[in-house]
Order: sequence, then structure tokens, then C-alpha cells
Amino acid sequence: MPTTRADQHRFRLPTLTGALRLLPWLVVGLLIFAAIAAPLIAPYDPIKNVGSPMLAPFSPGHPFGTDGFGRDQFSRILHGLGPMMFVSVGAVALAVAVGGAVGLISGVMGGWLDWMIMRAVDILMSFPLILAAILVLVALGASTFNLMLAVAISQIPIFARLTRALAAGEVVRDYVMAARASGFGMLHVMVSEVAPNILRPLLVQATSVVAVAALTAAALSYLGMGARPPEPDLGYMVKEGQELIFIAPEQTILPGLVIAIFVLAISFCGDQLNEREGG
Amino acid sequence: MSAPLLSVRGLTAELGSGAQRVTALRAVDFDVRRGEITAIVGESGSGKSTAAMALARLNEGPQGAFSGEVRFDGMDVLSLNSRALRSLRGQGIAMVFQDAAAALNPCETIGDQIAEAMVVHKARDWRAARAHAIELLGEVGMPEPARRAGLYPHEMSGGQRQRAMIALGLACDPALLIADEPTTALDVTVQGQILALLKSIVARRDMGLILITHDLGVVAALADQVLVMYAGRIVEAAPVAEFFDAPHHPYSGDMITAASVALDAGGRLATIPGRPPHSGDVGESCAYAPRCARASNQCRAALPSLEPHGTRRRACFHPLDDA
Amino acid sequence: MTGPLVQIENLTVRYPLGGGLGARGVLGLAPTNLEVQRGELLAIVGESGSGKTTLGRAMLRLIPAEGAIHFDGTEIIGLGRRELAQMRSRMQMIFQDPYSSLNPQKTVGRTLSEVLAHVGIPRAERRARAEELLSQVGLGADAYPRLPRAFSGGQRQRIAIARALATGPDLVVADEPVSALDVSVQAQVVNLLLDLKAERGLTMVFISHDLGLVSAIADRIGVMYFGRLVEIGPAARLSRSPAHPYTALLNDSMPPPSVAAARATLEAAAQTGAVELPSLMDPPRGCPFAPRCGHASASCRETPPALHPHPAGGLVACHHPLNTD
Amino acid sequence: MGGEVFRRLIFLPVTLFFVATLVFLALRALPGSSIELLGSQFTTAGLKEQLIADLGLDKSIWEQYGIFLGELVRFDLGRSFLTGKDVSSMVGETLPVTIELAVASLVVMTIAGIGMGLLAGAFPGTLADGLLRTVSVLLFSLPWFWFGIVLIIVFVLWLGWFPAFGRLPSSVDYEAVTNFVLIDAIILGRFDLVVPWLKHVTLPALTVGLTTSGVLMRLTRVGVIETAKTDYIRTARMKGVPGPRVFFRHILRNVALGILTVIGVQFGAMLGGSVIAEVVFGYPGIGRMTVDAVLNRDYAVAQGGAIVIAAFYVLINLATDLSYRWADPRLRRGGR
Repeated sequence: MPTTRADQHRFRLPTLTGALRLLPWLVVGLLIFAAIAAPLIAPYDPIKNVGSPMLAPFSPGHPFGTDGFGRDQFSRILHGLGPMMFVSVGAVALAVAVGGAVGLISGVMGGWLDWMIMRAVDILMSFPLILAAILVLVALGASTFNLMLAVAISQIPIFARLTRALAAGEVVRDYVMAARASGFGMLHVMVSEVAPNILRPLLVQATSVVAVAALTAAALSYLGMGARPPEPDLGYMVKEGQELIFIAPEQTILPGLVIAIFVLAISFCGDQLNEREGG
Repeated sequence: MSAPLLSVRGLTAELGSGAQRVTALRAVDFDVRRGEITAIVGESGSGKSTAAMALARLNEGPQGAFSGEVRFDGMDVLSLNSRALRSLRGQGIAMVFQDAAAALNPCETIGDQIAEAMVVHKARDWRAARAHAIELLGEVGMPEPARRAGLYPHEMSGGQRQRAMIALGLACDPALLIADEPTTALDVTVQGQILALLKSIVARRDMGLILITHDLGVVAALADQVLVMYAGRIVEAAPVAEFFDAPHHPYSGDMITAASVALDAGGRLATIPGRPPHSGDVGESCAYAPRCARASNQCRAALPSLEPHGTRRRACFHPLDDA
Repeated sequence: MTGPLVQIENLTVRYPLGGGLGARGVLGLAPTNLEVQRGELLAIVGESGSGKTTLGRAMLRLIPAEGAIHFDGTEIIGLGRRELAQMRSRMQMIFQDPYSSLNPQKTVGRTLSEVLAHVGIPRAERRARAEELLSQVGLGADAYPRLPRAFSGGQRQRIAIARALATGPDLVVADEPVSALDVSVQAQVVNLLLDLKAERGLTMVFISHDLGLVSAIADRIGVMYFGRLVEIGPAARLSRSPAHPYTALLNDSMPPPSVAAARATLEAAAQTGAVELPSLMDPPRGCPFAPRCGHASASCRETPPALHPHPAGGLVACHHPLNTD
Repeated sequence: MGGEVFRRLIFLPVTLFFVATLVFLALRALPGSSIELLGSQFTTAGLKEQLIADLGLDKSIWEQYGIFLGELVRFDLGRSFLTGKDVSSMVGETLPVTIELAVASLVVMTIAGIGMGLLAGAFPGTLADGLLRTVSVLLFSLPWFWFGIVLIIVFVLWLGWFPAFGRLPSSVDYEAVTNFVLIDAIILGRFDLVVPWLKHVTLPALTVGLTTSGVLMRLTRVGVIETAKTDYIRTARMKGVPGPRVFFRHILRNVALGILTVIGVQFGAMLGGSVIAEVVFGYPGIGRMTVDAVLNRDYAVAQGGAIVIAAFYVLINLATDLSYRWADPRLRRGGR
């Protein structure tokens, strides 16, 4: 009988019990460490043929084997982590900053300014996310930095809308009215009253969106719009490997798995923050 | 005198989980008879709503457990199985909630919501049930009941929603109606109409009514019996006229004085110092002692029990009739 | 300076309907004239939707309004942003819901010292001044470093009162300051307001739905219905011999805590039908109370009555006022 | 409600105009003329000049913009300068393919997402709930393209259950009428097309549908749990309504409204997802057409594809919004 259980608030079993809840944080930490230390711990140059045979199997010398050009796959994956994190975290940071500022102004000021900003956001959001990013990359040219910009731009309207909704929810609360009654101006209301109250939910949301950004960036790389070869780029490595699936499926599985692990860990972290925020 | 419709003995409720678990209700005893209006009055956290919900076991679950005895029409409510409990809800005991806007399903017409109770309990077909729903809406004074039966809750005013809520409660001819702050969310000019409606229904249908309220004016207007709750316990129980004439518990007295809202010689309103305790926030002494002008060391050391005294019961070491 | 502290002329508030640009508006406050005398306690009473909160907020120019408001001789509707900011410190507001009117992220001390800083109190004096304010509203200095969530509803309302007093205002508009509080705490907060008003010689506008409460504490009472001021006059007169049928209905609607009187009230309420407020979208041509009124005539349904003097004192907007003898 | 629909419909062409302008500008801003990119393919200088003139690339950007808008209003999307094919007819061929795929993905997403969400929401806090929530995060976190490739490796290479590429086997000869396989199958009586098409569409639809079902699952679950806590569900229980009936009649009906919106929004997002799935599975849809055109600097095709995708997306969002307004009595009748 489903309902009797649904409407009585049962004790909640956490998704990952106890120590398991720490796991995603550890994974993210480990990956960040690996990305920073890549030049030190990577055994080979990620770009050069290391003199080994092409598509060498896993071995102590090449833990993940070599790719179709005889490059060390382990070193390439290590070096691919940095750009992935730069793109996803950078894009979200940029989108939170720009979208957050626009949304805050829109939500606090209200009136015609709010109306104009939100219609502009509507138009930007009438593109499918990935198409918007593709267009930006077409206009700017493919590179890791532009990839970050493209993903950021595709996320800005989302954060603008979210921040506006949060800010509009706070603005109607009496403490904002009280601040205005005390003679404070709109700038004080935005920065000192509203912003601190929406920061936490915004940052929690941002954590989850890092996962979306990483997926979008990887997809764009896969389409060949990220870093230029031979720079190591996990999304593009999946693409290159895809052509070899008949002879060496691990070439495409491994880099994709690394992306998936990163996104998964971030998602679980965001999930935990969300749960705490929700009470 | 006939046997009471509802008889509650030693009802105790534990709410919340883990460290937040509190005793929201302690050893509550009272009876309700047909045709009689019993008001349970108290401030927030006094346990009055918990008591009301407990009678139909609505707040039962991992976050709420009850002990004691609730006898309704000969049934032991606390030990009913889920099937019998469903049959009790609606048919035996019905409830009118404070916030009708939230308590009515926003996506279903008023008529259908009322009719559903009859379809479920009396296996009526929908057509007959809807026709009877319109009759009920007429009975609760809804203007143009046939048209309003087809409206959604958001299309009605607050007063009309509360009338619909009452009609919903009456759908299966319950013997006992529990009204939890039925007029608190309404404007004053509408409150009186709803209260008058409740009173006429109780008389006409010979039902029992338990009225949960914080408003002594509402109690004076409607109730036959008064139960005053404080910190999860009944501190005074009395017939309404005697209660207002001469309250025995100092808390009752202070509440009546405060409710009459008049300035004293110093140009100030009568107040009760301090603030009401949180539920479960009390130990084994009189919970009102910290705010009470008559409190002695005895009050701070021991718990006064609810003792019969003439037509009433009271839990106080220094009642007001003691001079 | 003499004369009323606040003089309001044709103050009107229109709320936009729907979103977007160029939307039509509904009348939240019909053109209203009102004077608030120095040092008085003027109560504004009405039910939900009566426009009492709108009037309170418009009076302090917290929402856009048309008309004129003379505050101590200065017209403030036409005032620029900077001049208005100067005037703000002289008029303050206390809100209904103390859970919403304090910024949950700011400590009590920060809330108070920001206001003190804004009115030019030097940094060195702010803490002492804030603690003094806290003690005036019955809280200890230990409240200073704590966040609002550490306090009960009644205590929060005391903090909100301290914030309103921090600017040293002449006028305080208190919008339902006690209706969110527990019954036994309400009187404590009302007494605090009365004490502070007396000590500081404040002028106070007390907005409430509770005619019984304001009859006890106010000098004058204004009654609002459907965005209009329908009656205003001395508190004692309004509660003893109301002139407007709506005031009479309000008076008779609240059961007092005495059995005989409360039952009589209930008898009277049972007689009145289930009539509701008119629609804002489609306001009636004549008197908005006419559909519920036992004294209504054809002229009530055609012509809206204007406020005019009542023989027993005060003003009433009714074609057939009560208690004229 | 009538006014709001009207406002949205007025807003539609304005949105499309801005979308078209942004697409135009993005493509003009790209570094390096498309002609240079193709440099080696031109054998004579005359041919190159002629092509530039044909495409109007010798005109100023404002003139080009004016011509572009003029043609757009006449629904003329121009010609591909690589193949010379009319872009409108290319869209006519590829858009139905994408819609088919999106609908199939929607079916997968709805069944998986709502199924998991209801199950988890009905038993919150149980082990099953925990597992389903973990699965939903897992699905959400998979890179779509990679998940597609893994499906190919498992179901095509190892198990050999499904074909890997295209929409229909090349051996099947198919004269399209509407370009929707299922509709054509009925019109032409070619029911032999159905099974091969299903085999081809299964893996791409699973790729898109499963990866998007995580979001739907969570919203369904939260909707069920939150609705179960509302006062009106308490009222229903107080009426003595049996548990299953409370769940299906009261909770589900109210949750369904929220789910409807999510499905609409996700359907739009699926068009984006289809781009990836089409590339991975070599599926001849409009997404792949557009991406290929962008990579090849085939202006007209890229422009046409992007505008059509965006227009379709806007229309779906509009339809979602309107159906939500129609389904929710609070908005349908006298909402605030």
C-alpha cells in the first residue's frame, strides 16, 4: 500500500550511508590533485610519440596503453583533466557572476527593466543549450578558452533566471521594505540585504551545474570544437577512440569513463549540498 | 445521562524523531457528548491541535506515537486496524481544518471533493453523490450551491471555502466534528457567520463538536464545555458559564483578563509575563508557575494533578477560588 | 511648528494588473484625505483587502502613489531620491511578521548599527547606542551579537521596534504589529509601544484588524473598507456609537469573552447573509458596502458617498449614517 | 488566459527574428571566409568569383543581412554551396528524422523517469528509493555521446542485437512521402519498414531517453513526496479515502501537472541531445546536418538548420506552456 508509507515521514536512509558520503568529495579532491600535478606525475609527454608501438595493451610502463599515434594514454588522460575542470568550473563561475548580477538587478529593481532583461533571457533560452554553444564557438573559433566562454554563455541565462527568481522571492519580504523605510538605497538593498540571502542556494545550484557544464563541454569537444589536436582533450579522445572501437574499444571507453566519474562525483557532492540546503 | 460519544483517558502523544522527540500531550482526559460543543482552548504549543489530530490518528507514524485510550462509540480508536480506521474517518469523525485554501484539493471541484467521501464510504455512484453534495452545500448556507459545486477552491472567497470544508466534513453523517481553528484565517465579519453555522449544525444533527481555538470570544459564543490546555496538559475543565464567571486556574483568569482588552489606571493593557513554553518543554512541576502571580515553592517543585471540584476539574495548588 | 504632522491629500494607489508593460491598474487605495495630529495614536482598522496596509505604506512613500503627502510641512511625493532619504529617518515602520521583517543573515547588532550609521552616528558610539535601544525595548545587551533566528516572535518584534526607533523618528507606522504573536504576548508588545510613544512623544499610526484592541488604545480610529476610508473619529465615539453601518458590523462581529454578550453577537451574525467583498476588477458604482448593508437605498447603489462631518464628531462616508441624534 | 496566449503568440515571431539575427551574426563572425577554406577545390579563378557573387559574399554585411531576412520571410533558406541542394528541402528531409528520434527518446524518458520517480516517491527513505536515486544521478552524469558509444560496443559489437549506423538499412528501398517512417508505412502500406526502423532507432533513443530520465525521475519523486505532505492530502485521508486511491487519484493528479512541464522542457532539450546522438549513430537528422554544415562553413545550411531547430524549440515550449495552462484549473479559470 504505497500511500500509507508515502504520507508518513519515514526515517530517511541517506543515498550513500556514512563513510560512503565522503566518497564523492574524495574523488573530486583526487581528480583536482591529479589535474594540478599532471606535469609531475605523468610518465610521458602527452603530445609526442614515446617510441612505443601504437595501441599497445595495458602494461606497467603504459598503465592505460598507448593510442593510435603511440602516445601514452595515461599521460594524455592526466593532462586532459585540467582543461576539463578549467572549462566546467570556469564556465560556471563566469555564468554565476554575470547571470547572478543581471538576475539580482532584474529581481530587485522590477518594473520595465526586469521585463526587458527577462525577455532578453527568454530569447537566449529559446536556443537549445548545445546549439547556442556551437554558435558561440563558431563565432570565436575553437580553443579551450573559447570552449569555456561558450559554455558560460549558454549557462548565463539560466543563472540570470534562477537569481532573479530567488531575488524576487526575497524582495517582497518585509526586511527589504524595512531597509528602504530606513532610507537605504537600492544598491544597499541589492548588495547588503538580498545578495547574502540568495548566495547559498545559488552556490549550491552552481555546484550541480558544474556537472552540466562538464557534460556540455565534453560534448562540444567530441564534436571537434574544443582544444585543437594534438592537445589532450578527453571529449575529443572519445571521438578519436570511437574510430577504433572494432580493434581497441578501451581507447574510447577510458577517457569517457574519466569524464563520467568526474561528473558523477560532482553530482553527488551537489546532491548532498542540496539536501542540506533543503533541510 | 447517556454514555459519552467520545471518551478520552490518559491520552499521551510523543512527536518528532530522535533528539527532537517531545511529549506534546500528557495524560489528557475528557468526554464529549452528542449535541454538545466542547472547546479546547490554548496558545500555540499547548497541544490543542495535537489532541485534535490524535483523535483520528492523523499525526500517527514514525514521527508520532500515542498511548492511553480513545473510545468512540464503543470502539477503541487507538487499536483499530487501518481498514476500520478509514471507516471511522469521515463516517464517525470528520474534521474541519483552519486553512481551507490549503486543505482543499486545488485541482478538483468542490462538488467532486465532497462527493468522493460518499463514493468511498457509501459506495454511491458519482451522480447521486454529486446531487447530495449540492444539498450539503445548501445546508451550510452556500449561495447558489448547484453552481458553486462546479467551482474550484481558488474561485471562492475564504468564507465560502470554509463552508465547503464544513460540507465536506458532513458528507457521511459523522457523529463527531472536530473544527481546528475554523475561523482564525477569516475576516471578523465572516467569522461570526461560520460560528453560527457550526452551532446550528450541531443542534440540527445532534452531533458532538470539538472546537479548537485560541480565542476566548469564540469559546464564549459557542461552547458548552471548556478545556484549557497549557504545555500539553489540561489545566482546567469547566462548563462555559461557570468558567467565564469564575475561572479557577490562574492561567484561565489571566487569559480572560487579557482577552477583555482594556487599559488599566496606568494606561496599560493587562498582560501575562513571559511567554508560552514550547511543547514538551516542561518537567515535573506546574508549567505555568514561571508566569503565575500565585506561584509558590510547591508549584515549582511538584506537579498539580487535575482534580474534580464540583462541576469542574482543575490542576492547581492555589486556585483562584481559594482567595 | 503647529498643525498636523502628516497631511494627506487625495492619496491614491493603483496596482498594476498582470505583468508586462502598460498594464491596466486596479485601485488599491481610492483618493484619500487624512490628517495625523502631532502626538496622537491614530488607528486604521479594516479587514483583509480593505487597503489599510496600502495606506500605511503609501503614507511613508514605500510604494508608488499619486496625490500629496505633507510631512511636517514638506510635500514628500514630489521629493527627489536624496531629499526623501533625508526625510526617511523621521518616519519609520514596524511590520506585521517579525519572521520576515528582520534579515535572517544579519545579527541584531549589525541591523541596528547599519541604521545608526545611516543616520550619521559615529562608529565609536554605535554599539552603545544599539545596546541602549535594546534595553529600551526590554532586551539585554546579549542580544547584540545574535541572529534573528535565536529569538521568539515577541522578541523579534521588540528588535524590529528598536530598529524603527534607531533613526529617532517623529512618526511610526505600525502595521498589525501584534497579530502574528501569541495572545499572551500581544499585550506585552502593545504596552511597550504605548510606553515608548509616551516617553518619546511619538506620533503613531496603528494599523489593525482588531477594533476591540484599538478602541482601548487609540485616540482616533479610521475605518477602511474596499480601499476607502469610510469613517474616522474619536475612538470612544466609534466604539460606543458608530456612524457607518460597516463600523457597526465590525463592532458587533467580535464576540467578547463573556458568555451573554458573545451569544448575542452570534445571534446577530447568524442573521447576516454570506455576502462578500465586491471585485476589485469590477468596482461597484455606488457605495461598496451597499450590497451588505441593511440601510442601503437606491442612492447608495448609484452615488458613492463622500466623507462628511458627523454630528457626534468625526467624519463618515455614508448616505444614511447611524446615531445622528 | 486568452490574453496570455495572444501575448505569447505575438512574442513568437519577435523571438524568431532575434534568433535568426543571432545565428546570422554568429556565422558571419567566424574567422576566415568559407571560400578560403575550400580554396583548393576551385580549379579556376572565375568559378570562385562566380560563387562569391552567387552567395552574395561580395556585398556589405548589412546588405547580406537584408537579403537574408527578406529570404527568410519568404521561407527561402537558400542553397548549400557545397552540394547545391535547396536548404528547405534538406530541412524537409532531416527534420522528420529528428522529430522521430526525439519522440522515441521521449517515450523512453517518460517511461523510465516517471516509473522510477513514482516508485521512489511512494516509498521514500527505503532502500529502493536510495537505489533509484543513485541510478538517477548515474544516468544524469553519463556523457551522452560516450553512453551511446558504450551501447554500440555492447549491443552491436558484442551482442549484435542492433545495427550501429543510420536510420534504415541501405538495402531497404524507401521512397519517402512525409519522411516519417511510421506515417509512410501506413500511407504506403510498407509495414516491412517498421521493424528495421525500430532496430535502428532503439539505441539512439535509449541514449537520449535514459540520460534525460534522471531529471524527470527526481522531479516526479520530489513532487510525490511534497504533495503527500500537503494539507489537502491530509483532508483526503481524513475523508477515509484508502491509501492507493489517495496515491493515484489525489497525489498523482496534482503531480502530473508538474511532470507535464518537465516533459515539455526536456523535449526541447532532447533536440539538443539529438544532435549528439545523431553524430554518434550516424543518424541523418537535422542536428547532424547542422553540425556538419558548421564544421564545413556551409553558411546557408548551418543558418537554416539552426533557425529551424530554434523555431521548433520555441514552439514546443509554447505548446508546453499552453497545455499547462489548460490543464491547471487555477490558471485555466480565473487565475490570479
